[in-house]
Amino acid sequence: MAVGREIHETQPDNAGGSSAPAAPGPGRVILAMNAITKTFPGVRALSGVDLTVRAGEVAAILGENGAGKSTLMNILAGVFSDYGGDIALDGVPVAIHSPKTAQHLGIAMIHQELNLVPDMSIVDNIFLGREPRTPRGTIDRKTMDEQATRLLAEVGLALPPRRPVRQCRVAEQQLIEVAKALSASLRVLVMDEPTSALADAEVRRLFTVIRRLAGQGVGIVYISHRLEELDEIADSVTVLRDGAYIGRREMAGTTRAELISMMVGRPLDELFPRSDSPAGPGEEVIRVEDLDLAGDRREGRAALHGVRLVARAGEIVGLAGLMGAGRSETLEAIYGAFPRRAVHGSVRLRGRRYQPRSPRHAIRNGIALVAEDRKAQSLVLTNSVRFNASLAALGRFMRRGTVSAARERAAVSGMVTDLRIKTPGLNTAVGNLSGGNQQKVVLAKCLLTEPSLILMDEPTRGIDVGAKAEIYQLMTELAGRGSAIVMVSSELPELLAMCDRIVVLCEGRVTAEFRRGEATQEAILDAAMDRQAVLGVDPAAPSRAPARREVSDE
Amino acid sequence: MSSRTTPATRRALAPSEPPGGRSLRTRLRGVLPVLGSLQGYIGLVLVVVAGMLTKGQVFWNQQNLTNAVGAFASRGILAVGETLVILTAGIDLSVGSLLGIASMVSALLLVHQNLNIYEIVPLCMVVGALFGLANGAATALLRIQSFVVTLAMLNVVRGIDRMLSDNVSVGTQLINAHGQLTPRSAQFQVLGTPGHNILTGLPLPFVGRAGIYYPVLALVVVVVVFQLLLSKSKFGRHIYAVGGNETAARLSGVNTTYVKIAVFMLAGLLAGFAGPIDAAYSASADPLAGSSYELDAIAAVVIGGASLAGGRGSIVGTLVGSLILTLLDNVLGLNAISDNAQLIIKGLIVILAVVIQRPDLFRALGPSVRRLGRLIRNRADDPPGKAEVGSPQPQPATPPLEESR
Amino acid sequence: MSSRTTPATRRALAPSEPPGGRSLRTRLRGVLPVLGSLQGYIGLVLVVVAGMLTKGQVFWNQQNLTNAVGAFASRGILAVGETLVILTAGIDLSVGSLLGIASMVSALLLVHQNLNIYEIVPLCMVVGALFGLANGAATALLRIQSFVVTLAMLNVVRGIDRMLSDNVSVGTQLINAHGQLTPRSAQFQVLGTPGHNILTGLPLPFVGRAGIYYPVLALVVVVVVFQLLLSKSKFGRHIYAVGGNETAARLSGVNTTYVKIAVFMLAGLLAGFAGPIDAAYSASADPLAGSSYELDAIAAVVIGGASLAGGRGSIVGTLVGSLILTLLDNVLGLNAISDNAQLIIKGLIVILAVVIQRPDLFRALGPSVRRLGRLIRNRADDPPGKAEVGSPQPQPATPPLEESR
Amino acid sequence: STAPTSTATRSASKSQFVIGYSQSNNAEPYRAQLNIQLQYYVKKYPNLKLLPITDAQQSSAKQVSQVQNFIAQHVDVLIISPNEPAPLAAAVQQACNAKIPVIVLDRSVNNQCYTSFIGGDNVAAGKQAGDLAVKLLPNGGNVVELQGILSDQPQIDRDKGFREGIAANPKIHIVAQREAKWLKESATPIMQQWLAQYPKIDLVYSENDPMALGAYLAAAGAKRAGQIKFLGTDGLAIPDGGIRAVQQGQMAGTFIYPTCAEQAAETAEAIVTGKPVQKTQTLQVTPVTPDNAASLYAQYDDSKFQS
Ligand SMILES: Nc1ncnc2c1ncn2[C@@H]1O[C@H](COP(=O)(O)OP(=O)(O)OP(=O)(O)O)[C@@H](O)[C@H]1O
Ligand SMILES: Nc1ncnc2c1ncn2[C@@H]1O[C@H](COP(=O)(O)OP(=O)(O)OP(=O)(O)O)[C@@H](O)[C@H]1O
Ligand SMILES: [Mg+2]
Ligand SMILES: [Mg+2]
Repeated sequence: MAVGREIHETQPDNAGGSSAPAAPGPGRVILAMNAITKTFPGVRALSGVDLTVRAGEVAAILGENGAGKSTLMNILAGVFSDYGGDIALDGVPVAIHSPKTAQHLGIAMIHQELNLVPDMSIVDNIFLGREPRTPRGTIDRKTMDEQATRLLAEVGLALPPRRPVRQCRVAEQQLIEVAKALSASLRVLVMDEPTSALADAEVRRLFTVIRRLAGQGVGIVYISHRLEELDEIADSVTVLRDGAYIGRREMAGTTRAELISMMVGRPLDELFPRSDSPAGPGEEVIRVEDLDLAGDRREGRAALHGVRLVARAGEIVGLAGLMGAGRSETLEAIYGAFPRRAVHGSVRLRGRRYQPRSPRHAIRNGIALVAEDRKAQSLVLTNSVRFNASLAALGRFMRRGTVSAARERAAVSGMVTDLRIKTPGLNTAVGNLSGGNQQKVVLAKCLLTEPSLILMDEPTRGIDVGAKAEIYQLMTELAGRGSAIVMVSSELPELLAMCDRIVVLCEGRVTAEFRRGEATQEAILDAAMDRQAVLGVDPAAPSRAPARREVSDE
Repeated sequence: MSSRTTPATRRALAPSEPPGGRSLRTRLRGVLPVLGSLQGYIGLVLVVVAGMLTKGQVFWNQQNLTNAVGAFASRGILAVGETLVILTAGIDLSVGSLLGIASMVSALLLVHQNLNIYEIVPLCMVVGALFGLANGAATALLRIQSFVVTLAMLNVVRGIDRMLSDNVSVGTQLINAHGQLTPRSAQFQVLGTPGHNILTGLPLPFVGRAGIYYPVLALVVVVVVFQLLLSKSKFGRHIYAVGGNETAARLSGVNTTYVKIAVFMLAGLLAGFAGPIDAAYSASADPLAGSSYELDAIAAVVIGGASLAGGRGSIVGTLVGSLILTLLDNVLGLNAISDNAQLIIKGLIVILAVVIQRPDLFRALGPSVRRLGRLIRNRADDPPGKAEVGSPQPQPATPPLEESR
Repeated sequence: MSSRTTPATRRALAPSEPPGGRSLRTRLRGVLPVLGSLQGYIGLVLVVVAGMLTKGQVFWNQQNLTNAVGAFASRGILAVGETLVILTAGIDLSVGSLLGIASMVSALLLVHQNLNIYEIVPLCMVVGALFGLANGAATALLRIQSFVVTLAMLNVVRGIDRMLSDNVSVGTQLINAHGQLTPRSAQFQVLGTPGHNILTGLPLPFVGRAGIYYPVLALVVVVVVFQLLLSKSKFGRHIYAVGGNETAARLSGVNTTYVKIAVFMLAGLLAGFAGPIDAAYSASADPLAGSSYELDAIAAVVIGGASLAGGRGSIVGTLVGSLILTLLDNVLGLNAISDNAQLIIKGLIVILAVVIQRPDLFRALGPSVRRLGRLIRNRADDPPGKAEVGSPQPQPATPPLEESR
Repeated sequence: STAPTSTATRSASKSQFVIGYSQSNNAEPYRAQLNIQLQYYVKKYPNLKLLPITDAQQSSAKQVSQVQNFIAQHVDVLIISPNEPAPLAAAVQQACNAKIPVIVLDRSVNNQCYTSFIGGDNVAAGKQAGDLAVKLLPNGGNVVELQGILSDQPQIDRDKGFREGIAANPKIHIVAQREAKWLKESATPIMQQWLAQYPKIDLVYSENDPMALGAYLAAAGAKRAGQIKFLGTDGLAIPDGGIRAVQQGQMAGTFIYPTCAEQAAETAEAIVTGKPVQKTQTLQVTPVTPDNAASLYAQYDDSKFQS
């Protein structure tokens, strides 16, 4: 790889003349963005933001949802061509009109939302837009395959390069995006929440990649809402709030509290409000036993083998595991998202036998799901906030056979206020909201169905600390009122702080269950990686285990 | 289950609802911009202005407009059904054939069974709906692309139609022994034979004692009913959701299979409803009636602002699209433009009408035009740059993310 | 897409790969499943078998097959261009009209300018490409839905065509003073007049000394060239990317505007190429030539397995779709089925052909059929119940998440 | 040429002869009736068998391959109503090459190898309409003309003939003409526009009956049918056809354009039995007026052919 090839032939330190507070950093200034402004119709997304990145530095950007982080980086990557302000690369002013220009300048960006072509293979996606060619002018498949295999190995994936992306899991896709960024001759790499879909092991792997790139002199811009990650990987932090530049700090010697107060504008003390539930768990809301799910590679669906899970009223149960462990599948199977014939086992809902039939049936029975992939599974992006938020609960707003706009508006605007969804109005298209605010719309949609059992798959994915605190608060409240919550999260601290019990999955099997207080990060990780226990036997054998029972009420 | 209100919702439900209902102005704002914005009507307005300028009196009189709209009414009704299908990201190429078979069935029922129109019209609707059901089932259950399903259905239905009629058109003006129209046949005429109006006795607003031309009324009623269905009912929401993101719709509890089957059934039902109108209009059912009407219907839908990718569009938009097409025809015809020139002009004007409707017109045409646009807007509006803030309808997201097909 | 190989296949392929290049068998494996799987060919095989069973000798002889394919060749060529457009999630309704105007231009150039075919064909391709450019520009730059753009273009071009020809068809068989065809006119015949073959002297494999019918050859060459373009070139990858996920393509540095304009230009170019073939086939250019060919072309594309939502399909698939359509016509015609019955049968068989190609056919038809399927498979395969594990071809994901339109 | 001899030799060994008929377009009522009549008349000859009639649906390309199918099946006689003259020339040539005698019905082909051509004369049909118009409008007047698809040969010929006919009275003016594509439902709105624009229209000439009836509906709707005379063409004896319309006073006249079915069957029989046939048979166009409408309807009544 030609990564960082040219670094040592360019100008000395500070040639960029950045207006940001000059601070000791690892190298010369490689990227300087000055007084960047950007307005969308009706929204001022950025007003005079500065950003400086040095060679070999990991510069984090921090800000609440909708602060303008992605917009700033999209400008750098050429997504938006009409903006105000200057950008200099290695001290040379550049005008970036298109993703192509950005690519030529050695800027690569991993976008907040996955941007792969599902029907194309991994290798085709990695080289999309820069396919190597043979002297005859045809694309050079051999070179592509070789390089792709290497790039995938670099990010820790052992996938065959010719597999269609559609068949890859979300986390794998995220890492493919990273591999794709690596294939350019890099000067600046922007990562917009690359870890939001990754579990701990993959995050480690990503950090290794980041450190190696930084070592080669690449400037890295890192956006994340997981503050603990910043401690570990970032050299400096630039904070934005409401599209304005708030300040820049070196990571060393800056406290988390300080960053949070810069970001939110006020100190924020209690991130995890939940202590032991005072009343103790109530009656059983759901009991899942021997849940089997036939895997389906074509749909990127993992198999489940005899999963058992119990959640009581007032309880928050966590599901932990590595990517592909089957956490999402467990939730979706209970929710009835899979064809009935793929699911076997016994489910009891509030003591009664329950056959997961369809999402519609689930909603009617007071079950709600916050799905993992908001763009693909939860939102109609071109439609409005109001439309999306009320979609699952329209029945509640009926009056004389029609949907009462007034009731609907009142309910949704209540949600917008409560969840602090930052939107210009109820009729704004959801696609125009920032990622975190989109996630909040998904939450609003679920809550409006008034569920008694809430299945949450990475509910705080892409959500800022302030909003996270609000969501934790909300979950606590919901549990306090007698809802049962089953939550999947790849952030162990979140699970440890929020859950009464944590069930650990590995390869579609439950490998451990911890009560609150018993669980530690290490114990959970151990159980999550307990592949030996699962794979000690022939991996194919259990899938044909005769213990399968058909749930039938037909 | 109703006891499970979250704290958040309960806090919200009560306060912001206005006490006495909304004002007329608010209501108007709610109705007019169904197309996304008033811009959607520009194309129509331009056509009307062109008609008034070139043929003033001849164009802008009730008779001419009735004739023009009446000629298109059956296709306009098809377009309403087509809108539903297109909103779910499907397409129905069979509506023209369905209209054809319904028109044939209506004529045969009149001629051979001597039924009255209150029997004929519902029966035709049932016929249309049954074929629509077959379309929907093949699309939603067998999961074949609707283009293929309905293209096949187009041929199948046309074949049946031609077999039924033995390739000969069936006249609906039946003469009895005294050389006069039979009563049932005379009754059938009010379904659309030019000059036969309904409610002729009453002093009606706008149309006076001349009465109302049934095809126009039928179109208006269908438009109103289905616009309300789309905007007010749960089912309407579900249609938009299925077209916008089927997975999300399913996970939100929408029965996507049902919705998809239902839209095809409704499209068939409406084609069945339009069939007798077409038969009455021509005073006969031709075995080829309705051929290529589907293209007119689809054109009306997309000119009306709907996206073939699903999830975006409205019935009022389709009405506007229909009116643009039919009035354009009328204006060009009244101006005695030659047939070949008409083809060319019509094509160009349709493009123009669609371009004009684009909300980001100025942006799309590049910076130079944008600068011009800014100049104009600065003069017209007070505060520049807040164009969309107050607009009551969601402006569909466009430039970077949207795909135009 | 030959690139869609699952790990399973590759594992199977890799070790057996001989050092000095791939064996014929491997190569064949690489070529045949372009449709996603061999299943894609079932429909075609069934039609051929039906032809052989009912009309053995009459059906399966070179002359009949040449006639059948030759009659469809110009539409097949249109379908290739249409495939490119559909792969980018667009649609081109104007190809029929473009073929029409190209056929008219070719006849006029022959009659009035007395050009030879080496001048006529390229000129027609330029004409087609220019109109295609206009389609592409309006779609990609003005961002109007391609359905609207090309529907308008359909009319505009037809109008120009009819004006050019003054509504009279132009014959291409010009007689000189001695009552014989002019040399240029005789030369023009080889472009497609039935019975006029090229390379007639040579002892060719399969066809013998009878020579090759140019339309068939042209179709084959176009298919090969464009299949290679799609699978081997950078541009081909970009076409799939634009259709599969336009945003992703753009963010990866693909010039999506260029790709979209280019596919429309190529579709126009191919229509221009097909025009003279049509004119020669008919020995005249009709001002209405090519009307509704676009529907046949689109049908061939979708029957060939492409998705109108873009990103999925192949030229070989389109060829298979074309062959299904034309041979079906041929078989029904040879069996002297009445027309109306043909319409019905054809519609049903097209549905059947598409259903058969569905990889998850057994799943879609419900458990009962599935049980039957399992029974059959259990007899055929060795280990029961592991149907999917070893299946060599990736079955495109379908049921719950995918949207069929 | 060679055709009669070759079939004559065949006739010795055969008791039944197969006829293939390639129709350009079943959908037009005129052609639908032609099909019915041909089936009727062929049945009268026990030694003839008619294969199912093929419908080219107005596509020359389709018709070429249908003709090729008949050739592949070695029919004994090929009857063809070509969609267009030029395109079918090569197909007819292929039939000739295969020694199949060809009868061309109604429209000509650009090829002389056929055995017999049977057809009406469209110019004559137009001319007779023009003559009738002159008779109906002795003081001259305003005429509007509804045309079929502009590039169709019958359209071109009927238009030509009509203009020749009305040239006899220079006070007759064609004030407007439009393409209504042979379709009833297209004619109605065009006529409505003309009624709005021209306060005085004396006669509508329509190149087929459905368009004339569509125009009549428009005029009747505007209560002006009484002031306008309608002339059509085709004169089909079906309940929905032109003769009935004349009988009922809706139209002032139409012209029976002969279907040629009877002659075609006769000629086919002659060919297979080796009798001599005329190379060209042009049939007369019969004017229909209120006086003779009833009797003509009885004579041509479509229902008698259905059995
Ligand atoms: N295409 C767009 N059209 C209109 N407004 C937009 C668009 N993209 C972003 N915005 C607005 O710009 C603002 C900044 O959004 P941005 O996506 O940059 O936030 P962010 O800091 O990345 O937030 P998050 O942490 O939630 O990802 C938000 O108010 C958002 O609504
Ligand atoms: N392209 C996609 N579109 C929609 N859903 C997808 C897509 N890819 C994967 N999924 C869904 O995401 C889920 C798998 O998620 P992923 O691969 O991220 O695993 P994970 O969430 O990390 O692990 P776990 O299965 O333990 O939750 C499956 O339910 C699958 O159906
Ligand atoms: Mg963001
Ligand atoms: Mg998951």
